Amino acid sequence: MSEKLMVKGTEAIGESAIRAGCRHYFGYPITPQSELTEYMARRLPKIGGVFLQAESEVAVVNMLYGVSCVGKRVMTSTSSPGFSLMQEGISYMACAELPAVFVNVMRGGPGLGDIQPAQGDYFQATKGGGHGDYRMIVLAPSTLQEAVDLTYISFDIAEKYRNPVLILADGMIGQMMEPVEFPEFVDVEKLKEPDWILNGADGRDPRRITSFDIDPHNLEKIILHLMEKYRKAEENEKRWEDFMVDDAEYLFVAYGTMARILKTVVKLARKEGIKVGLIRPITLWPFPYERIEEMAERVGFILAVEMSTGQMVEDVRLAVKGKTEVLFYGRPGGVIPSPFEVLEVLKKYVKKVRV
Amino acid sequence: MSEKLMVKGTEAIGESAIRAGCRHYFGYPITPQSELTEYMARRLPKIGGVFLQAESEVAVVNMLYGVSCVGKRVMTSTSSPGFSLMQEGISYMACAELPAVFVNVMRGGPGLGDIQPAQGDYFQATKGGGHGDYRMIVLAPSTLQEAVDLTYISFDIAEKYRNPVLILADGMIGQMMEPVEFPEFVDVEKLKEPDWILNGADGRDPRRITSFDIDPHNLEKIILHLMEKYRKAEENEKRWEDFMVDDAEYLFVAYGTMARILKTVVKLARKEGIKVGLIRPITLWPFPYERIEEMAERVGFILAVEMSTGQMVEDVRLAVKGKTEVLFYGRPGGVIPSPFEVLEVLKKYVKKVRV
Amino acid sequence: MKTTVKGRGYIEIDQQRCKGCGLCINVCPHELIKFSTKFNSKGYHPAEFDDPEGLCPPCGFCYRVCPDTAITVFRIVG
Amino acid sequence: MKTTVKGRGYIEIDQQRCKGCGLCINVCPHELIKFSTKFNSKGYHPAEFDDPEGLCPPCGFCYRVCPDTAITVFRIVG
Amino acid sequence: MERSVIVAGFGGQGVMFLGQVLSLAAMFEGKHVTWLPSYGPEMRGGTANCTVVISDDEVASPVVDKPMDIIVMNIPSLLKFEKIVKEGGYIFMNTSVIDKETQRKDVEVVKVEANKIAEEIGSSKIANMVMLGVYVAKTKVVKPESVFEAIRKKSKKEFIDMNIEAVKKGLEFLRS
Amino acid sequence: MERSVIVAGFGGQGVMFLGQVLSLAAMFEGKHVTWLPSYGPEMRGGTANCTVVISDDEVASPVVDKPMDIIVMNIPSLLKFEKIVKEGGYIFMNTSVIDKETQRKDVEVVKVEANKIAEEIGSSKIANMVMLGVYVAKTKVVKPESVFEAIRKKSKKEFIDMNIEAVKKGLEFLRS
Amino acid sequence: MKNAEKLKTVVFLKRPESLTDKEFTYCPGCHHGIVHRLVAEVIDELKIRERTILVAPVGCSVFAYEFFNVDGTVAPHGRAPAVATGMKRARPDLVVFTYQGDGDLAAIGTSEIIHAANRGERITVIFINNAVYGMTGGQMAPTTLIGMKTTTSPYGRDEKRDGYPIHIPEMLKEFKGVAFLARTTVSDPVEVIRTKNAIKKAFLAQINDLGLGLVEVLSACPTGWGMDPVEATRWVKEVFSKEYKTGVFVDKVK
Amino acid sequence: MKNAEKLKTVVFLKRPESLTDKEFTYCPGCHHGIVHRLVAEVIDELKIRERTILVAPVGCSVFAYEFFNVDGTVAPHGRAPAVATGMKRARPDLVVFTYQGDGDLAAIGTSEIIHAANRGERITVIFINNAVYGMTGGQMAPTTLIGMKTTTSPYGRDEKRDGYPIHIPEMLKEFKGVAFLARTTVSDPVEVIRTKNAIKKAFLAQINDLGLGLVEVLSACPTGWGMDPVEATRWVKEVFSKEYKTGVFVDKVK
Ligand SMILES: Cc1ncc(C[n+]2csc(CCOP(=O)(O)OP(=O)(O)O)c2C)c(N)n1
Ligand SMILES: Cc1ncc(C[n+]2csc(CCOP(=O)(O)OP(=O)(O)O)c2C)c(N)n1
Ligand code: SF4
Ligand code: SF4
Ligand code: SF4
Ligand code: SF4
Ligand code: SF4
Ligand code: SF4
Ligand SMILES: [Mg+2]
Ligand SMILES: [Mg+2]
Repeated sequence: MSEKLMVKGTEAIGESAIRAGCRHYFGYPITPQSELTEYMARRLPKIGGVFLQAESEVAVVNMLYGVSCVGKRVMTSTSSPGFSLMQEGISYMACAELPAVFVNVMRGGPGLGDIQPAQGDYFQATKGGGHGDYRMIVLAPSTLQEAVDLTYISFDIAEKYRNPVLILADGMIGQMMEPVEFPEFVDVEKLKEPDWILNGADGRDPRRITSFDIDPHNLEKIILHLMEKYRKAEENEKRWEDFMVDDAEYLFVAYGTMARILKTVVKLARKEGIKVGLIRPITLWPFPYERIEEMAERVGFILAVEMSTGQMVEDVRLAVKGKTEVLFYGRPGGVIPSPFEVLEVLKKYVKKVRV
Repeated sequence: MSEKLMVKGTEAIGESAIRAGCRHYFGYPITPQSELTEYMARRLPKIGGVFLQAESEVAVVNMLYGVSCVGKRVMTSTSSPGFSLMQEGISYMACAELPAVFVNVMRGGPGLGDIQPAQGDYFQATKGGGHGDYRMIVLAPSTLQEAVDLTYISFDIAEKYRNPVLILADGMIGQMMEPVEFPEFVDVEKLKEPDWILNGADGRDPRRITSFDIDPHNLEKIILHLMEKYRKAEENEKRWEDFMVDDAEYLFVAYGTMARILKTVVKLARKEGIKVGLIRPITLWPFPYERIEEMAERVGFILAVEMSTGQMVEDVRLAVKGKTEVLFYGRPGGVIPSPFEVLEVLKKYVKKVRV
Repeated sequence: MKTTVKGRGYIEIDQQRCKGCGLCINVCPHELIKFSTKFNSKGYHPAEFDDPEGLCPPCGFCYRVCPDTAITVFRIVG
Repeated sequence: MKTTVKGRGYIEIDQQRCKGCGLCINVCPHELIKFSTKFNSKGYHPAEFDDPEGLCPPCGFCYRVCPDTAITVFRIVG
Repeated sequence: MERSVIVAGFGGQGVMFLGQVLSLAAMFEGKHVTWLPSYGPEMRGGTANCTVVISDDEVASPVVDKPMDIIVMNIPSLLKFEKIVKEGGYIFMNTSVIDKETQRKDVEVVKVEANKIAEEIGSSKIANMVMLGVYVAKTKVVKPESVFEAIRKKSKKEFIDMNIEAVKKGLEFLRS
Repeated sequence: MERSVIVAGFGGQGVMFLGQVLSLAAMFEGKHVTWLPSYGPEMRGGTANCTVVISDDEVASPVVDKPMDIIVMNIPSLLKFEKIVKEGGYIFMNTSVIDKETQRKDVEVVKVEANKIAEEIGSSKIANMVMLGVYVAKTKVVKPESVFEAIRKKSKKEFIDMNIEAVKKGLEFLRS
Repeated sequence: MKNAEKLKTVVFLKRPESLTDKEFTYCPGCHHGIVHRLVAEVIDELKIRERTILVAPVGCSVFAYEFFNVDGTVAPHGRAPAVATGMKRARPDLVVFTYQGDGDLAAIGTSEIIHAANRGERITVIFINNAVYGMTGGQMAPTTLIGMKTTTSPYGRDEKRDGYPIHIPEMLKEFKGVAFLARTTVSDPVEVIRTKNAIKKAFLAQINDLGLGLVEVLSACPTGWGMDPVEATRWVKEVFSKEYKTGVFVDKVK
Repeated sequence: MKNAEKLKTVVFLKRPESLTDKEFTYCPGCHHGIVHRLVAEVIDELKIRERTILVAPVGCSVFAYEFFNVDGTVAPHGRAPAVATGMKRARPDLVVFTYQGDGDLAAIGTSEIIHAANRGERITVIFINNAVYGMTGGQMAPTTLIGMKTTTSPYGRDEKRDGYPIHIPEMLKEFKGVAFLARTTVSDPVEVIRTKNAIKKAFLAQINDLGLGLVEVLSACPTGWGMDPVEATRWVKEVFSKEYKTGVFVDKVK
């Protein structure tokens, strides 16, 4: 770890990727992530990396496919509508087992929506916006330091599981500045080349990377192999943060920017004598079902709060299995709930329960 | 209703759409739905309709956007990878409140996958493959007669909610022939033009159809309006079939082709003394949660069966809320489980429970 | 300001619409437009018509290049 | 079939690879290829080389147009 | 009662048509029936096939792992499908094209020189209808009249008579 | 302790830079701090603004509905943000550009002829640093030394001295 | 002109009817505004306002449908020609035009404009080439000049890495479906009038059922270029239009 | 030639090394097979097999990577040039080629090929124009001739509805990033050799770091056209190549 720097979220992610050994970035401008693309445009040529602005997001995802085939660390970032255009390609990459890191800096949607921070792409990220049986591993930072840290490990995770990884941020994380410390530079020369890449059939049989098998029984095997990997990811990769949950009588569940705001609410509420805690999923897929289920057995209710009309709350319900009441509060379209607003909601529900 | 005809699934859907007053079809070939595109290419020019093969699925969805703006009934069909490419456009249409009918004849995936019947696009269809807070209304036929009937009403539903509707079929429904009866022709001349369409600001203020509002508070209003519509759809549009559930001690849940196969399993099982029933969701969104919850209180377990690695089963779990055990059996990648295979699985679980 | 109207034309500049881009100033062949010293509500120094000698023909150049349709051109017919 | 090899060449046709498309037959300037009456395992009537007079130069035309790389062309050097 | 058959052969041999006529005949008799083709690039230069399931009850699965019968019109089809016929099932094979024997001992084999018979009527193109006649005669899944009606419905006018003629030859075949 | 300020003005007035220097100063003092800009097309020909939150504790929300302070550099910014300042908060306004009064009676208004002061040092471009000096002197959210250090870090070399000079003028402003 | 008011006057040139009252949200000196006005003038003159539909793009002109006094929508980025195709096929009696930037039309929407042109869709396309992505903050566009610095080509556009400035009319001119095709500027009053004439013909190509009409307007983006408006306008004339030659490429209208 | 076996013989022409043993899955008489062989011969002759990567498309040649004895992948429909771009940018030492049909390249993949060409990607593109979508059952392609009947133009392609046959090399020939560009056929042995030479140059364009190389091969699809192979091959010569003129459009290789 080095000195603290005050940087923008998009740039924090970019610099962290570079330190993780990513030397290939393909992008297309879209607010509120364009600064990440711009950062890479400035930085990569200086360090012998490859930066290319593609003609579209559809081209971008396929360029990532190409780079990943030849075994290099590669990344892109985009925002909601652009991410929708990448879904076909992501489905292909997942099936072909190609690692890569995607960043979706979510904005208000659906449609062209607006450009303010939102969390309406949770379903798309976690349930598969593309076709077929696959998953992305989804990491959701709530501070810039965490954005740095998660970006740094995202490449390892992608390679470990040979699967696309998504950093799911929002316009707030993307645009704000905050002090961060960056990790050390990975020595790119020392990164091991995987043994499955396409680098020329020299002294070995040709290799084929594909997402295709005309025989359904073979395709089924491929998919079951993916599922086996996903099962392992579920075992090993679940991450979350507990915040003041030990004595909690009520529980918030929220991620990213929303969770950050809820920490204030937790403190405010406790000042008013309401013992509320927060579980903040850091991996949205795999989702920390078990931890939430444990908590469900001990709290009066769970209040999921999202900057959307309610998507993660379904995973909370799946976790809870009816063991406690699951409530929801959300503001879609780029409106950011204020701490006081959420506090009022909490108090209203607490009152109901206490009655 | 007219005489029975033996027709292919793709053509059954096409003819039914025409009878429902659809005179605009835009498509792009992809197995196993190309015959629907071909059917429309033959039929529409003969009846003064518009058929156009677009340059891509991305173009297709935007052509639908255009037709819908000017207030005409319009349809397309595609299969899994093609549907992924339409996600951005669908998100735009949902936000701009543009009705249209989409058909996804699912094949094995992810990626290029194969072309055999599968059900791996459930999440994409029901949770929103595109970005932001929106839904499609999703209808899943399990026989050709039902494909005809659901297609016929899908245009009304789309217009009633001003929202895209999806007919979610699979390669089997698309490719097979079966006897069907077609409904009467709607008189296209008599279809009422909606009052929100773009047809020239003649003697009135200009109209704007948009999915965009730079002010998040306005965008939030738009989204809350969508949610209000979705709430109404949840109230009014839930459809499902009960099959031998009255005395059921165990319950299957399955849709489409899979449900069709399970009917045989139900009969086979009952011959062996296992009282099992089937609930077949016909609308996948809105999903008949309440009906399944009711049943959950009365059965030993629920076995969800899908031609995927398990997607609808999450909705079943959400419905059940821990009230009974939810089990899953599935074959992904285009493999179609046989009745005997599923019967064995059922028997295995029944044995466990009875022990 | 005089009443001579040799050019037989004049223009009006909508001070609120104008964004002070200066394109009209740059293009006026008779140099009859200049920036105002005042700010408008958007915070710009809008363009002002200043034709004390009534030279404006009116050629309409300013209108044609104005990106904000802030200019209306009049012909004097009386 | 004779041993004269005026043309100083001959070809071999892989009967299993051949799909009986007839392109080689159509293109052979000496008409030395014809369809077999037999089916191969794919169910096609494959092409057969039939050069009783040893006319094949070999020009290689058949090889060049064969879409299934079923043809190998030999030169007689002995 | 539910009976399933896979009809397979080259693209040009009319196996899809055979299956469709059979299905239509069943429909006319008020039976439940499904017809399912093979599709996609496997057809490229290869064999085509379809599966017909006829039942008194709703047909659960148009896909059949183990058909009761197969009608095979060429060697690749025989090789592909002989393995999956149900024990005690039937293999109808067109011996005008197939000069091989099946490996299966536990099924009944019905050999028909269909092309030859068809040519006698006028064209080897209606070998498929000859096979259909034989099939119907042997299995009795549908009545001959229903088949004729189906042909009248599905055939181009100029071929109706010839097709019916071919089916009739097939119907008689077993008796001869 | 948590204090929030919105800095707003035209694109060219250096409001983003002001906010960043302030944030950096806070970081040097070991405080938690966030800086959040307005972004997107609203900037087209309009105003730019940023929000800085400085806190002893982790900053929950970089978005602030009701800031304690606003620093406004032009009329549109005053009109837009005067409505949301907290009761008892502060409005710092650059009266070189703003010839209007605020409607708010429940806040303290600090008027600075920042352009004029800046021009005295050399350029109206550093009016932003004058405002920063005034702001720091008034609120004491950070120490002047930290601001100087931040300027040394963020400025182009040739501007460091001038910027520090401007802040100093601002710091002195209230005393005069 | 205080005293002039006493004289009898007629309005010679004024804001066209086909614009709403709303003020443009463009930066000072942005040529989008000039082209908006020209399009509106043409619509006025052709008397088609009541049956014209605008398909706005994603780009700085995303708000265009608030400025034109006609029915309108916003297409997804790059897809306006597909949206317009749908509209026109379903309602051939309407006049449909798209208004697109160079990122929109020449990058993400390449396929849509090419195939609309190839099909000869009866639509009119106003194509604003300002060499950058204005809306998103001045990134490189496919039309950016070699060596030009943008936020994503901070060391100048490098032809080997980023390719060459793309010439849309030159690419489309052989397409039989195209009925009018021109490149113009609005960098001085004469060019403004030429542009207006071109736009008129691009509408007539549609109205007379001849095929697709497209006008590329080389436009200043002072903000994206980091120039003041006058400088930017001059740059269009002196530099920009050297790479992109103005002229009429196809004219089947008359 | 039984007795010939006693004579001393040498192999004159045989299956190239750069093909695997796997039999092609194409229909009888499909020209895909001929072009496969030519590409393999070129790879053999240039001795680049060990560093060549194939990007196969979605189309009948989706299986191509099983036939070539080189590393390979299948790109999403139309996106092969983008996939190849990624590969080549990351590993400029590899030789990357795409093999694409006309549906793939000239319809859904229009944008990707145009921008790869415009950037002058150092990749080689083999473009099989067979006037239809072979794989999906003979639908109309952007290259289908006017009047030609396909499953989606059952009454013949109508230029007003469906547009005109699209000419890719004519469209790309002005692009500075393109280093070799030709259209050929394989409808007779001489044309086959021409095609091979063109393919070789298209690879050399890449190997010599000159830019993108593309060869469009007018190919027979007997199945899609409903013709027998000999008839289809003749049709290429007599009809198809009248609309699409063969020739070399750009040659910077020598
Ligand atoms: C799918 C998608 N990708 C990216 C964007 C972000 N975006 C908005 S406008 C724009 C570019 C606009 O540039 P241009 O078309 O040249 O128009 P200008 O602003 O220059 O007039 C981009 C990339 C988007 N809205 N949607
Ligand atoms: C996104 C997407 N759309 C459609 C398809 C279906 N598809 C497969 S191949 C093909 C067209 C192939 O035609 P062409 O590229 O001309 O190749 P050919 O088969 O003629 O060689 C299509 C549309 C697909 N796989 N993916
Ligand atoms: S009309 Fe001509 S002369 Fe008059 S002010 Fe405008 S530009 Fe100047
Ligand atoms: S051209 Fe228009 S906006 Fe620009 S200064 Fe002149 S009047 Fe104002
Ligand atoms: S080599 Fe030439 S002459 Fe010999 S068989 Fe082939 S085509 Fe005929
Ligand atoms: S060209 Fe090849 S495949 Fe065709 S008939 Fe001749 S040998 Fe057989
Ligand atoms: S950024 Fe450029 S194109 Fe956009 S409004 Fe400003 S000047 Fe015009
Ligand atoms: S369908 Fe056409 S392109 Fe495809 S393999 Fe058959 S002949 Fe070749
Ligand atoms: Mg632009
Ligand atoms: Mg093709």
